Amino acid sequence: MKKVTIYIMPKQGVLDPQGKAIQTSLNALGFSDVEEVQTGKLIELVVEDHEDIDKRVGEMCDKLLANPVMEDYHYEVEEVART
Amino acid sequence: MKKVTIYIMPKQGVLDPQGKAIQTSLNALGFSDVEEVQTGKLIELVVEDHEDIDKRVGEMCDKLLANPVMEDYHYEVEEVART
Amino acid sequence: MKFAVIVFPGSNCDRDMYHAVNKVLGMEADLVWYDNSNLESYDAILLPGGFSYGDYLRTGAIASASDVMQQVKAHADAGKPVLGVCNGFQILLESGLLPGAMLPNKHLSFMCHHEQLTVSNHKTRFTTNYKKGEVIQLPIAHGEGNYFADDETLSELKQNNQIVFTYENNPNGSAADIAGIINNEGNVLGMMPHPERAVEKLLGSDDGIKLFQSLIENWRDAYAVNT
Amino acid sequence: MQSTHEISPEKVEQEKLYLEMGLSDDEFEKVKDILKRRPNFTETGIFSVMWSEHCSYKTSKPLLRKFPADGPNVLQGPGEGAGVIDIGDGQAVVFKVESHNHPSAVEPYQGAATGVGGIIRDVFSMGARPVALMNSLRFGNLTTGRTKYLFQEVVHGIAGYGNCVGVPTVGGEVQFDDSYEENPLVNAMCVGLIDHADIQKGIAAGVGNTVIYAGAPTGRDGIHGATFASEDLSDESDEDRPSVQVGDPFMEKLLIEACLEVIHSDALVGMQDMGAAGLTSSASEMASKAGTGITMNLDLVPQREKDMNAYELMLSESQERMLLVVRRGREKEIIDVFEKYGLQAVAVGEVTEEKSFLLKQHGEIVADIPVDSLAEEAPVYHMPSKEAAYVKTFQQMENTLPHVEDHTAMLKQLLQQPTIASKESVYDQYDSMVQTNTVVTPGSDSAVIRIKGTDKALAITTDCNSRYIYLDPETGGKIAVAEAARNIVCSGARPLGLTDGLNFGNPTNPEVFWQMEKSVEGMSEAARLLETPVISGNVSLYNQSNGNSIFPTPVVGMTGLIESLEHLTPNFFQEPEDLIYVIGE
Ligand SMILES: Nc1ncnc2c1ncn2[C@@H]1O[C@H](COP(=O)(O)OP(=O)(O)O)[C@@H](O)[C@H]1O
Repeated sequence: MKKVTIYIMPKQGVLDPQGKAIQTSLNALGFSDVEEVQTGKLIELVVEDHEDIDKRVGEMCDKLLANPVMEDYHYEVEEVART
Repeated sequence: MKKVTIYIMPKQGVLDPQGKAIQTSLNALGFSDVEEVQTGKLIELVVEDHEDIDKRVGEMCDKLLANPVMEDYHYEVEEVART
Repeated sequence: MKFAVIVFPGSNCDRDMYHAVNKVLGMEADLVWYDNSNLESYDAILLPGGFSYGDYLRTGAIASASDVMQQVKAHADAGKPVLGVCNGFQILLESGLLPGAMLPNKHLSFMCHHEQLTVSNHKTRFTTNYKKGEVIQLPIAHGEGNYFADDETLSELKQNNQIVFTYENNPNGSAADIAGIINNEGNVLGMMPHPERAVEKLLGSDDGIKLFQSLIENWRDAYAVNT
Repeated sequence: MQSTHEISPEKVEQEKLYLEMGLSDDEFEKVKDILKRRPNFTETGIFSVMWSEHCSYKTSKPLLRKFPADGPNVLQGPGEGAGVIDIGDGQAVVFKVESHNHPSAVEPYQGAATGVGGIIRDVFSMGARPVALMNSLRFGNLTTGRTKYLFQEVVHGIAGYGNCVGVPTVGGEVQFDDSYEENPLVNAMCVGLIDHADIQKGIAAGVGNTVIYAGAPTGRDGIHGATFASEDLSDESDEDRPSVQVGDPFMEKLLIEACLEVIHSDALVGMQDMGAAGLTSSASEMASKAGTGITMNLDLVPQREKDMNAYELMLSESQERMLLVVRRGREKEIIDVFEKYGLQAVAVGEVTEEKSFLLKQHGEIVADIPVDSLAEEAPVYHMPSKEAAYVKTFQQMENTLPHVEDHTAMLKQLLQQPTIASKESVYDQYDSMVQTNTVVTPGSDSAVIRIKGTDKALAITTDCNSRYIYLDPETGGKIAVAEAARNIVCSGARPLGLTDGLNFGNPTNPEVFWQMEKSVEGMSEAARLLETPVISGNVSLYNQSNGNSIFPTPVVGMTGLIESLEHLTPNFFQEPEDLIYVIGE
């Protein structure tokens, strides 16, 4: 089995209202040195082992998990024991 | 300057309806070997350098960024050049 | 004219859309469950609002990946009309039938109230019954209606007159105050405000009725000789 | 969660583990009398949730009997998921209020969201389509970060759930007062519409019929939630936190559609939602009401997590689950409907003649309890009652009239009070228009929704001025009912009936019990006079921390019928130069 971790972040130049709101709250809570906040998504998959796992994960991201208009992604694959 | 990346995932046993919906959809799209999906949040901060940066990030997570009732988090800190 | 209202798991304005088209406008219409649909016999497809698949992942994303959207694409490619409202608009964006993407409202909260809109293009088949630049009032009800597109796409939209509705007082941060856009071919319209909620004066506004009437009359002119 | 396989009945008794679960020494003795043996761990858990205030109303039952529950139009009074009142033309209105106070104090978003989910299930489990939601909220004053957070997240949670399931939230109330600082109140009301022919009951009738579990799989959510909901909220509740349950409004929306489809099948015998105490309360109540027994094989219950034991399965509060009783041999028809909506539905048991609650797991009997001892025969307590001391003090105070110099300034100051100020920032977050029936949206005395296909409409309101009730519970109770009725009448409707949400402190405190008793008496008298029967309700006690109780807060939710849309009366001025009348004393 493989565990795939996918990191999805807004593209450069795309507004991130949530990041903005978090920054404002952190600043208000006294963390005034926080200068920039960006929020994204983390998706963890457990999949069968597969020769071309990289290609398949890329497909999953392009078809569903990330929206190319506003998001970039990258991912990591690691071995996990079958539970 | 430091860049902090915070990874937030639902606690063990907490329902993740989003993960379930994504899994069903991936399976329907032909990725039938996807056995488990969990979704979480990714937050990137840029902060001033600080001696006790670890402590401060821990505080930010506990006070605002993560919900201790339902979420676990960990984070990484790396050096970045001031832009 | 026969309408299909596509019902996805989690759609919740499907009955409202059906009520507007069938009961108020008197058109033939079916609620079509996404999974057993054959859309060939329909003249127009309506993608209603709601929270398809709980809005999980991204609004409209999971619905856009379902099989029925292939049929909706084929229908659109054949030049037949498609209207997506609210979540339906989000699905059209996610499936690439319309350009751009939807972000959370700038203040992050869901909002529900009436908004003033300008009809910026009254020459589409959905808007001929409105006057040029007419200001109308339609309800909005969404948490992610903050329309985003890159500059190039935005200038194309403007150049081709694809921006059909704009907000008078932009409530959600949408680029160029966009409330609704149409594809370049002029047969696929997506909009965040709810025309189907504004077809009876009793509920506060009937400004949405002209949209459906435009669609019906233009279809009659083009396809039906005698009705 | 500690593994419970090994905990023996002896240990439960010797180490008094039942106390932690919420059973008193006396109650444990009573359990032993009933079973004629020691209960095992699972059985002890089952008794403890069923005999908790939340499920058994053990201290409030004697008071609830005072409410007038009958009327010529009442089709279903208290006792089922929700009450039902006839509105003519073969239609009826179904409604109930429910509290989710303690869960909302611990995790405000999910606590409020699952509160909305629960009350919606109560309504559609009767066979009704949910057509409107209301909510009645109380918080401390908006001066601390925590209160602001609670307020914001509760509202987000209500919006997040209600908007997604597609039931319009058409109104409510918010009050801010220091007494709610530690104990915010989150009460939600749902109103449904039904044709008489579709009215369902939560009964397990017909020996041999099949028990079907439908909806979300069971996880370890909210284990002990039902007893937790009846405990004094102290700092320790932080440790109960992992028991918080998460709502899935998407699944609920599918459940609504599936359940409203199966009610048209004569294969369906009964249906109930799994509320607090989940599988335990739904199954045992359905059997007890039908005068039957029930047996279930827990191995068949859909499970989200591995290695769940019987105790966990029976006490889990996982959301979005329903229990159905279906005619034997007709299971497939019902299961197919759920599967169309992508929902799991599984036969897990059978209705039995012997009136016992019999559970098996891994081939062994894990619980065997006389079913009536859990529901109808749960203990009832008559608590001592004593007039609250503060009342005397207040009554001895002299009447004073406030002296106002600058009326404009005073008016402005009043309008700035959060309790009085516009609640637009709250209700703007609610989809108040979905279903296209909302004629009067939030911001008016009552919300009004029209009934499609008729000329009729329903008016809905929630009211409770807890300050009045604190000062004089009996008069305050009358005022709450009268205010609700006035709001209904103002919109052009005739009041039909009411539902109540009784939120109080610790009932073992005689002064708190007195507040309950007197306000119920006041409400009952007003309800009788105004001919608005009390057809459903909810009780939330132990709303206190560090010895301080909330203001007594018996929320009144009322509906009324507008017989013709012509009678609709707006509550704002229509034309310049119209005359203004003041009516009343
Ligand atoms: N929690 C809430 N949810 C929805 N609507 C609300 C809520 N609180 C208040 N409202 C709406 O705001 C309006 C004013 O409420 P409130 O200040 O309590 O006034 P009133 O005393 O007239 O009931 C009412 O129409 C009510 O329905």
